[in-house]
Amino acid sequence: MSAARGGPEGAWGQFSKGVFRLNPIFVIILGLCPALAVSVSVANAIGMGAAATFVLLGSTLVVSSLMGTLRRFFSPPLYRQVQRIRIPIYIVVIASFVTIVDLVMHAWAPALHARLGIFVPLIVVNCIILGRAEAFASRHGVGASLLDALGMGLGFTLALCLLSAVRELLGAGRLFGAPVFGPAFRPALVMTLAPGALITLGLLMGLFRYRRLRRGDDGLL
Amino acid sequence: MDFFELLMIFVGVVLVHNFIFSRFLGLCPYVGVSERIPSAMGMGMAVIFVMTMSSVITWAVYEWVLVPCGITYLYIIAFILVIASFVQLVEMFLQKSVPALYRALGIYLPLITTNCAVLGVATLNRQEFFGTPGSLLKCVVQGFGGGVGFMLAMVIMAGIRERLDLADVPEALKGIPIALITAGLISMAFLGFSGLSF
Amino acid sequence: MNIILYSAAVLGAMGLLLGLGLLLFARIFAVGIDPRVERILEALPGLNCGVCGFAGCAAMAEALASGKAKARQCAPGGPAVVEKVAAILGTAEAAAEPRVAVVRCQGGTGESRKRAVYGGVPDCVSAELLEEGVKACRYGCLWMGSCARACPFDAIRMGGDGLPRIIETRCTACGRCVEVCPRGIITLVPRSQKVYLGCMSRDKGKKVKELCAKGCIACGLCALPKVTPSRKVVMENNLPTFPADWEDFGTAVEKCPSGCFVVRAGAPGRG
Amino acid sequence: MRETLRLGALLAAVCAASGLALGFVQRATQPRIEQAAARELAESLAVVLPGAAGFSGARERPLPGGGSVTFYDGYGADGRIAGYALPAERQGYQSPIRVLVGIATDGTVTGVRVLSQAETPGLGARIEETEAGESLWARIGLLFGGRGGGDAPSPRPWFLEQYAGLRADEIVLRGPAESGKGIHAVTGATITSRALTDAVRDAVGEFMRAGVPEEGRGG
Repeated sequence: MSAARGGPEGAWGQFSKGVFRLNPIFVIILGLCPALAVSVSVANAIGMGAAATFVLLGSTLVVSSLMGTLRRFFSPPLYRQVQRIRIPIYIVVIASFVTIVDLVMHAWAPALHARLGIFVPLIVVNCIILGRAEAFASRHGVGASLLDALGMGLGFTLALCLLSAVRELLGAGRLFGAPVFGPAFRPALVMTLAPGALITLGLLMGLFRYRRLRRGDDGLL
Repeated sequence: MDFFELLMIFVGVVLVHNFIFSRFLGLCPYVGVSERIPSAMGMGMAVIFVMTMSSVITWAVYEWVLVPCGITYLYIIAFILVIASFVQLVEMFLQKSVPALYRALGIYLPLITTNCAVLGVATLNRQEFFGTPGSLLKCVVQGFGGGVGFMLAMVIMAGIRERLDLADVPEALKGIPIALITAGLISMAFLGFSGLSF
Repeated sequence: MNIILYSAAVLGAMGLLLGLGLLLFARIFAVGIDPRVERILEALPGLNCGVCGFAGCAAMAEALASGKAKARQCAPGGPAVVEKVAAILGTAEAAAEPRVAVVRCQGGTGESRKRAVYGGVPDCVSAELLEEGVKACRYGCLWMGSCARACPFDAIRMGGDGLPRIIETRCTACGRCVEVCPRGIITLVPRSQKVYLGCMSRDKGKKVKELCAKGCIACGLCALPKVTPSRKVVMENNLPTFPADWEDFGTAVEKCPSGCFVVRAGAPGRG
Repeated sequence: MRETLRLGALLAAVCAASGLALGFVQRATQPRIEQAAARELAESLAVVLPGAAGFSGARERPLPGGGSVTFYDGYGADGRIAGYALPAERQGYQSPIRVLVGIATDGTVTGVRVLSQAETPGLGARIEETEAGESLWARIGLLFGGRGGGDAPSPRPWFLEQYAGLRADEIVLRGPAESGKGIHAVTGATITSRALTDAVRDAVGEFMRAGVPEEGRGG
């Protein structure tokens, strides 16, 4: 990502950091639960990624504007008092957006809603969203927060797709539900089961860190 | 509500569908805190307590508040609000009145509010048990079993990870990646329980 | 229509009830915590995700304040948190006092009983993994010399009795030997520290007697005020612990039945 | 004390506002959810009772073994009863499997459709699997305007087809390779196959033991 266009703080930097430098799953290592559970097929992964991104965008919009207006209209000591209950407020806002996604998906995409099952409500406790709301949205303007949220959401979805592509190809010999290798291919069923998910994610994470270590950036964790 | 069915639920949730190894719930703290056995035990006990209690509370909120008012679609917000406040109240209470227990167990409580396992078990209870006869007892068993399964996974993992630091793991895989791969192998072993039915 | 009113009413009531409950509880059960920890806690993202290995942000804040953790372990916080925490703690990795490595075990091949004949890979880490190696004592040095091989400055030589010797003039306290030793026997102490304990065994006295002639039998004699008037020695799981600036160690060293205390030859101003 | 009240009020306000917003969202989506459910039901009824033209609303009926069952009447083109459809449910490997079973008046199964299941993809989920369907490359070919290669035969769920034409006592689970009459399990998913088979057999058996329900001329 060339830093020329606006540098890491510029618009492009804000957006692109979510995808590579600070990819939520491979680098910050948050939101593993849905990532492993849903990445059985690329279709599910895109569904979950879209849902999480929508919630991320919605909640960062509300959090950054709410905190922005509170900071402007409340006197500093009052604002510090509000800081004490900032986490419950974020939780309520995020939970509302998750309920909206739950209802909308239930109405317009019942098949996907049935397949994602309990992981739609679990977006609420997905640490990426609460993390970005707390670490970024509450401290920056609406514009920057939305870009950051979009970047993070896209990073999350891409990571999910990468993970689910590997698992669906090896585990069921299919991609988007359509067989790829023809009848002779014997799929490794373990990939669609739990162990496959954990091992694939571990290896992919190792790959990402190997790439970063070779580029001299010290592996964070 | 015969004992046999409860036992089936308990064994099912501890071994066959372990919350970590096959349902992928509660992985964030699992990856972080399972480095040493004492901290894994402490975390495990705290999770058992919170999951059992939150199964009861979420059942109560759902059946006594949401259903009569006909707004069961708000279950996500209601559950997370109730669980978060319950955990915070318990943490404050422990920190003040039972410091010894707080150091052993209480410090893990904040970790549990944002833990997928607790909200996960509440949502699973709602999906599978709410509305059926004797649902409260089933929810409690599922919550307790989930916690026991979580602790079992934590302690096994901590035992292995203590030895893992001594093994020479390739530089890129050190830390969390190797922990995930190890967890994958353990979960393969747990697959052995899937045929378990009596 | 009433679903909307009900939703707003029930959620509003829950918010009020739980909010007030929490805030009142916070007042009743207020527990004073060190202001520095509080400021660090505010700098951390407050996510309680546990990825740093600590049990939530409060535990991480305390660890940071007491220097047991590095800010970069907080992955979600990223560089922003690292700067803020460093600013609060004011530690830009302050140049610590020069240090040196010491071997906290005197159980050589002569003093310590063997438990098995070890024919495996001559390396401490492998020995440790293979049912804790050749030595009966589970805490003592395994004589395989991994530290000597790991030392980039050739400051460690394996002695005839199997124990590593630290050549203090060459030691730069890089910590390689500390990392490689599977039992953490080698540690870095400030060069001004005159004495250190040559034993790591947390076993009870009776068991240590059977295993090693030089082992600490946790008699607690060195901790007695009569022997150490400054009371700087405290017994903790069968081993004496003491700060680096312990001065009145003369009588303790003499009186110790197994002669566990080692007085460093190179320590300046030896008493 | 004032501060506590103020913060409590702020939290309550945020919660009430979100409750209000969600109420409106719920009112907007509720009809669509019911509509989708109704459409799903109608579709399932048509699949399990192919011969029937019209269906009655849900009807309730006590069972000899206790409890009751809701079921639907299926009417032929001539208005006479052509068969019944009844839901059945059984815990599968990792999720409850809900099915709809169509029965002719003489008790033979006319069709089975899975309403919902979340079994392991690639294993348990294959109870709903249709023939392979066209491969990815064929689909990409279609994408870029390739000839459609004739529309592939509408893919049929091979496992569920086995139930058609069997009476309750004939529904017995066989190994995937075993010969003879009965239901051949999906390889590697015996638990799911057995759950489904038991659910269908018990539902049909119990329903038929209660005799043919009296003629209830529904909608």
